[in-house]
Amino acid sequence: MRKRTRFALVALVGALALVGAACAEGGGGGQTGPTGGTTTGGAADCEADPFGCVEVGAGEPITIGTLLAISGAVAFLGLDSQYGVELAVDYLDGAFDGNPGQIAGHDVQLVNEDDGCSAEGGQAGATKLAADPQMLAVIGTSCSSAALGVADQILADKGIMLISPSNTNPNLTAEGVWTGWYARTAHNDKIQGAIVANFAYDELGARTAATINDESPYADALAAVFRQVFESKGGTITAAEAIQSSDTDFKPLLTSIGQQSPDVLYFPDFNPACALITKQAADVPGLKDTALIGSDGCADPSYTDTAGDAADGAYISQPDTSAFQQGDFYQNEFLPAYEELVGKDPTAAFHAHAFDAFNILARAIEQVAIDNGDGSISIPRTALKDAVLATSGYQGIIGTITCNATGDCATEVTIGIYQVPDVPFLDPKAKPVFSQTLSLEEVG
Amino acid sequence: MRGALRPGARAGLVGGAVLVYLALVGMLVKFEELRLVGSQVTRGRLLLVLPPFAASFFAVRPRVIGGRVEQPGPGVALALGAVAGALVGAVGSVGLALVEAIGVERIRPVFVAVSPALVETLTFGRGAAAGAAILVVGGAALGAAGGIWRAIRHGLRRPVEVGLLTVVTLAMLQRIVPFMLDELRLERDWLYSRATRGLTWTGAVVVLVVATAAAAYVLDRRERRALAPAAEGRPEVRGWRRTALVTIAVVLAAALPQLAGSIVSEIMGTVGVFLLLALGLNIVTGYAGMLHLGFSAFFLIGAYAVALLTGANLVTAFGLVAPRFSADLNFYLALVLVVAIGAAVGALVAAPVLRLRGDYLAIVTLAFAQIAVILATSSWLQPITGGPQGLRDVTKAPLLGLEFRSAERFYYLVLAFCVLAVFVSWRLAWSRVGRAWNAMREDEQVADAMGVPTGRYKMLGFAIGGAIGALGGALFAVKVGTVQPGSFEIIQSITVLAVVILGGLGSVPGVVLGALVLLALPGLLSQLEEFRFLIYGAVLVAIMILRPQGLIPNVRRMRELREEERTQDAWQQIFAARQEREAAEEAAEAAP
Amino acid sequence: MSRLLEVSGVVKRFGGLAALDGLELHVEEGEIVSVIGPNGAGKSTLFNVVTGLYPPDEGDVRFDGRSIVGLRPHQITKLGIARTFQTVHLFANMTVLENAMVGQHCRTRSGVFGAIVRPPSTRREEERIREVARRSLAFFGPRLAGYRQEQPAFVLSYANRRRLEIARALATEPRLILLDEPTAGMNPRETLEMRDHIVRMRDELGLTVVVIEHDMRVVKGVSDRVIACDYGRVIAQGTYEAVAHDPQVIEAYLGRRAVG
Amino acid sequence: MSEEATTVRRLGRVERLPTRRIVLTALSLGVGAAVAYGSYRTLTLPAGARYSGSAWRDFLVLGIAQGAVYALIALGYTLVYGILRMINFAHGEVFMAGAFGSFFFADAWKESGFLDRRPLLAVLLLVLIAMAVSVTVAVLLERIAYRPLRGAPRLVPLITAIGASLFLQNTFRGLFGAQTRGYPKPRVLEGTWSILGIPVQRVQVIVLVVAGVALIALTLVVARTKTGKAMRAAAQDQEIASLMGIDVDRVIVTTFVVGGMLAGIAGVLFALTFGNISYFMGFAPGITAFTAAVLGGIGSIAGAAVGGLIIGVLQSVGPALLLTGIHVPSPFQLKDVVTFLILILVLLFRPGGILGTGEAEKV
Repeated sequence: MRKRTRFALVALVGALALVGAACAEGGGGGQTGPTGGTTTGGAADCEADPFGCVEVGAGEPITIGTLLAISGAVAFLGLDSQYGVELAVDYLDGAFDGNPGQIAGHDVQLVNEDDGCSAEGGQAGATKLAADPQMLAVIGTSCSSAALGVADQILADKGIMLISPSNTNPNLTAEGVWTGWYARTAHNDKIQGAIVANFAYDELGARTAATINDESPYADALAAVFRQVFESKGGTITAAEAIQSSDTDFKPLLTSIGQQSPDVLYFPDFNPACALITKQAADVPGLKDTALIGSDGCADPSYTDTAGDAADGAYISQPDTSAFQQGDFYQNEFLPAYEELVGKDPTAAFHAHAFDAFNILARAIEQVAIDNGDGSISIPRTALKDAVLATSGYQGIIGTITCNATGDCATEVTIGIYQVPDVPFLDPKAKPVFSQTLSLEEVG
Repeated sequence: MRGALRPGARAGLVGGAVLVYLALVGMLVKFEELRLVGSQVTRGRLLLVLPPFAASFFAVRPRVIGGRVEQPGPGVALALGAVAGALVGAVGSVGLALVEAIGVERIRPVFVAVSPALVETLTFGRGAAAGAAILVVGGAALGAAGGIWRAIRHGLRRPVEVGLLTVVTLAMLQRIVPFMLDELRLERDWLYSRATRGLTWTGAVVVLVVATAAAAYVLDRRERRALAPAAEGRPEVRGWRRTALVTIAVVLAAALPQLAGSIVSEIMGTVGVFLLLALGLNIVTGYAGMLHLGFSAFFLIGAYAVALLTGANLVTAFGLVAPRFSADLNFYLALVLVVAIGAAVGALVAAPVLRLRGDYLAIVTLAFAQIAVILATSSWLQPITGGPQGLRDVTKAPLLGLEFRSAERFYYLVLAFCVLAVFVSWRLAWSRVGRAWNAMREDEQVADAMGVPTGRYKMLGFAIGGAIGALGGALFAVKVGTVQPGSFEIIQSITVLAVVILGGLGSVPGVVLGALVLLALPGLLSQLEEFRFLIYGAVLVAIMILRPQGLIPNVRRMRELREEERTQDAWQQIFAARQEREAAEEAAEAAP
Repeated sequence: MSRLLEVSGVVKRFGGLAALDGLELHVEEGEIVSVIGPNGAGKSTLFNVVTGLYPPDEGDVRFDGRSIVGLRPHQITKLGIARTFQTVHLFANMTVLENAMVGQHCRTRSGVFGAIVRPPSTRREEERIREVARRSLAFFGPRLAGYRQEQPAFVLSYANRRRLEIARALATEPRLILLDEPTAGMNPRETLEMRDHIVRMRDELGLTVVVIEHDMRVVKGVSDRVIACDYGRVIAQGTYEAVAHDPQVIEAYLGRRAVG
Repeated sequence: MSEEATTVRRLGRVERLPTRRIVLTALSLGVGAAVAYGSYRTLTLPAGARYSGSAWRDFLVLGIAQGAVYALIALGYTLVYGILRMINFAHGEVFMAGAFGSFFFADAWKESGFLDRRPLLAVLLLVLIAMAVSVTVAVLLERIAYRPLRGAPRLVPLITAIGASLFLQNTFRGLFGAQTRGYPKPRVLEGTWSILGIPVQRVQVIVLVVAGVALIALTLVVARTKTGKAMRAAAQDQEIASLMGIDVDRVIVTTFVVGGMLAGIAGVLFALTFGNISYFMGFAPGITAFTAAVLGGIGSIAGAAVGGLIIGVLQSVGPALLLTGIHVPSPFQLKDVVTFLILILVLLFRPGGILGTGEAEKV
């Protein structure tokens, strides 16, 4: 009884606050709202922009959202990207010193939402972010399923740019599906799938291959692309298996795949499944001579921790960032800062993509922000979107970033195939055994 | 004196443990950033202040000593509180000392949250020794405050508590309320600062004063009414008031999207979908008494059925394609089919397992849900279900040229069906069918012997529950526009069950409230970010312990409860009488 | 008079133990029959077999000339056999009136559609259910009348629970009612009252009554015929006097001589 | 005969035929045929596509080892259920806690070389540590989340269990981070031993031995000791047990302690077998183990063991045997479907589980 009353009271007070607010408006209030703020330089731009401008008053922060998978089974993926964004904010002033920098003379306020790694999570989170009139852009989502047809559409309807560090599903930037307000620094699965198939067929000389994907849309799509390219090159797929990512016991499955002794086994999954497949495959006689290839989802230290010696000689496909790692920024500055912030090595491979995504966004804001002269700025939404999509030749951690017409910013992707133990997550100076650069046009 | 301070010591140690927990789990640092009032009051600081204050508050709680309730006096309260608070600080300091001694970099590989930032937070940037001193002294001060606070007369304390709670709540809702005000075209800069996004000091003070005053008024009135003899003619007044309340509720529900904007509409859309599910489950578990752990299966069936019947596309790595089997029906026509499918599947699943006792039925239903999800994901059915990537482009339920695309519009669609489902549930409850279910829940064998065909009624329960659940699934598909197996994991079944039990098994208003609490609250409090589920879990435990019968128990159980109270009263009377007698005897003995 | 209930050669075993071992008995229409016997004689098992809770292993049970073996309990109730239980089994959280209303379930038919739409026919039927339930409760005079009807069953006194159980059975509008120790746990006054009620069931309601009873005053007072059982068989039947003086019955009650 | 006919007519919709029996018979025949057909097709696949005998043997050994771990977890469910009639949904987290607790020691000892130098002692210590952590969590769980609800409606503790499960998962995520971690293994345990001429993974041997010892110890404790008697008494009827002078609260705590110990052992064994841990690891095995407990007959210790083994074997042998031959793509993805279908079938014919008592309710 007591509690119910308290709830009722809270509601009542809320209502009173509304009334109070209404009175304040009637009385003029005496404070200036930014919506009525004067714009000098940017008036024309803002009026021309169908979605108008975001007005950031003097001393107010720029609001940028994140929509990443920060809870549940995939928290390792989303939190990793979120740390990338936080580090980018920190680095705006040119140093990882724990003091956040500024964009166009304003602080950055991050608003973090959870995409739940699901369509409904993406919808709920995007709706919340989109309701904020100050929301300029969103870094997200972690999972393609949260963006596709859900978050991308909701944010596009409000003229809010969505830039994903880790969506790799081809559909997001496909003709007719792309919303126009979506960009990503993650590589399209089409490229990774194709390069792995090239490596397997041309480099290893494999003619038969099997795939194992888990129930994530990411794995499903990547495995499908691999199979298609491999078959189109003349190879044979001996098995296209699927697993649940929560499974731990893959022996029977591997034994059944081993019946055909394929030349290559490709498993674009996440850990621990990747590691367990690798480890258990070592005990399957039929897979003795089979080359094991994991994808970037596997590329974190727990892969080798779990798989142990069995991982030796296994291949991992992931973005080839060696060229930039030699520039030492990633090794000497970024990673130490990451460990300082998180207390751990990166848990996934997309923190760098998130860092770059934030930076191309920050650059675009700097470009289009209109200084009103009184410390306030106006940021036209459409112009911001166009500026992001016009990014060209930006040197990020992940490579040169040039966005194409449908929002794929990792257009020329260099995927490296690394061989354990010579992998970036163990040895930052690791060199790939095979590296290929493909553009989206080339893979069709 | 040592004995007297014992509750303080105990509460202090528990409070200290809580403080250490909050630090280790990472909340203290993570929550630092969000500013609640001005730039001084942050979520993290509030969290830091809370343990000593709460510890002493509990340490000073009234105790039953020798059958009498004893409230410590102000002096004792102060001492007890200070001890408790200082202990909380001391435990924190010990932790801090340990961290200093071992070194952050050596602890961090184990406890990831022990970071320089945490040390910085706990030492207030002033070094370990000063930090420890601040923790202990500050803790003692806060504890003393907490103790005194508890000693203040209830009538004064309560309203202020309500006021403070209101301020914190409004501050936590900083990403919702300001936008609501914006959408209502109300001035909000006096209340919420644009720079910090939290409440302004002016706003906080105004809210505190207004809320406190309002609470004082309401509490006072209620107390007075409770003391006054029941006035005549009140039943009519009640009836009138009830009508008014219902009218207000209806108007509010109808105007909600206009008043509260898209976030609240979105959340209410989710609440609505889950409410449908919960109402379906309520029939199976609440009315008919069969524990169902896999209700999300109906959710899945409804969603996939509507997607396939209304021409959704499969998502593949190479673009969108049509599923192997699909139809392109009108949504409302499809809905009839979906409901029929839900009912049929419900009955079919029930048929073979009718003889199973409660917990076995539970595991079978759980298995049923697992099977449904795995099949939807499987490569085997991928040509139909789309496998992991699912289906998209689900219909937006066009009705007379109107599409339910936006959160605000969808709210009305789901509201309509919820009202329908509530009506159906309510009608069923007070009918011959509902009576039969009830009898079955009470005692299955006796119900059978009294002429209730229990097998048929079990199937009927499953069928109707399944139909309503599938309806929920269909609306979910419309809402999200995409159907993926990941949306129908076991956790959804558990959430729905939690809604029903939390609200009160078998009670329709309870289920509605349960859905609001369990689904709207986490949505509203997205400030909790990655700690959402941690706090959600804790709240779930707390609510069930405090109100095991559910938020609004159903009428029948309410009776049971009153009875308990009556027996308790009786016990108290007996107890009091015995005490009196004993006291008299003692007095008699003492007399020469 | 015709034979309303006929139990022939019924065997019911639990594990190796035969609770009913070729039991033969019959009940005439309009009769009040008492079944007596020591504990474990198979009396309650007989009721459970007749009402379909246990299927018999052998033998036949005929009601009104038809075999009812294999029917579910609710089907048997619908045919016109109602019962009470040895230990009271009420729907504790339902009101007294609702308990009785459940008894009418088998005589009514409105379903889900009726419940939701509530057409006039359903409303009439609901009215009738209520009416019959009230009438059944009224059988016990003021005991279960008035405000009590809105109380949940679990607040009732023990004797009233017994009465309510009988009222619930009466509400099924049976032809044959099986009462399993209706006076167990009642005080002498209540017991006498119950004795009168049993007689009234036949005289006023025209029911056939089979009653399991230990209280010999009741047995003597109500029975047209007494059947004594032991070890799952009938050991004696006839008038009270005859059965009460049957040596086998006396032995069954007073204990058997230990072997040797 | 004519009388029969009139009865049927008068009963109207009422069925006289034992529908249930017919349905069950039809169902069992259908399933039996499907199983036979699927197995037949699998076993007669062309030579290239067929599984070799050693493959089947491996499936079986693996299934048994996996099943032993399930059995240990299932015992925790069964014990608590036996006494409190409550599904302890948070038991999977108790298991996870044990694995996590021992991880840091295992990791440090791997670094220091202790794990490889004295593998037996190290594993023993790890098991003890895991047991300690799991027991602590289990006892706290009982004290905070369940005890206040003694006597509440039966479903209420189920919800607190779910809440506690979420809380524990996220606590561990907050404390130790979100990522999966590799659990080190003593070098001695790499590779296989030959047992009766069958090569068996060394870890699996350890798992079987430890699980067997734990099961026997538990059985002895429950059967022979005073505590065990008190537990059995409380499982029969708490009220009567307390009238007989048994401190039911203490018995319940003991139950949680025992369940926690078994979960701790299972945690280490699981981590050693699969070499990794994460805060999410308790959920899936928890559900499977619960299924195993029900399959075996919940409340029965031997039932949990049997159920665990059956589920383990079903999961590893079932899909290959039943589905490969009929060309269902990705049969192993459907292993839970196979498992659960078999569970449902078993319950249809033995509603109390394989070793469960029928527990006929008396009127």
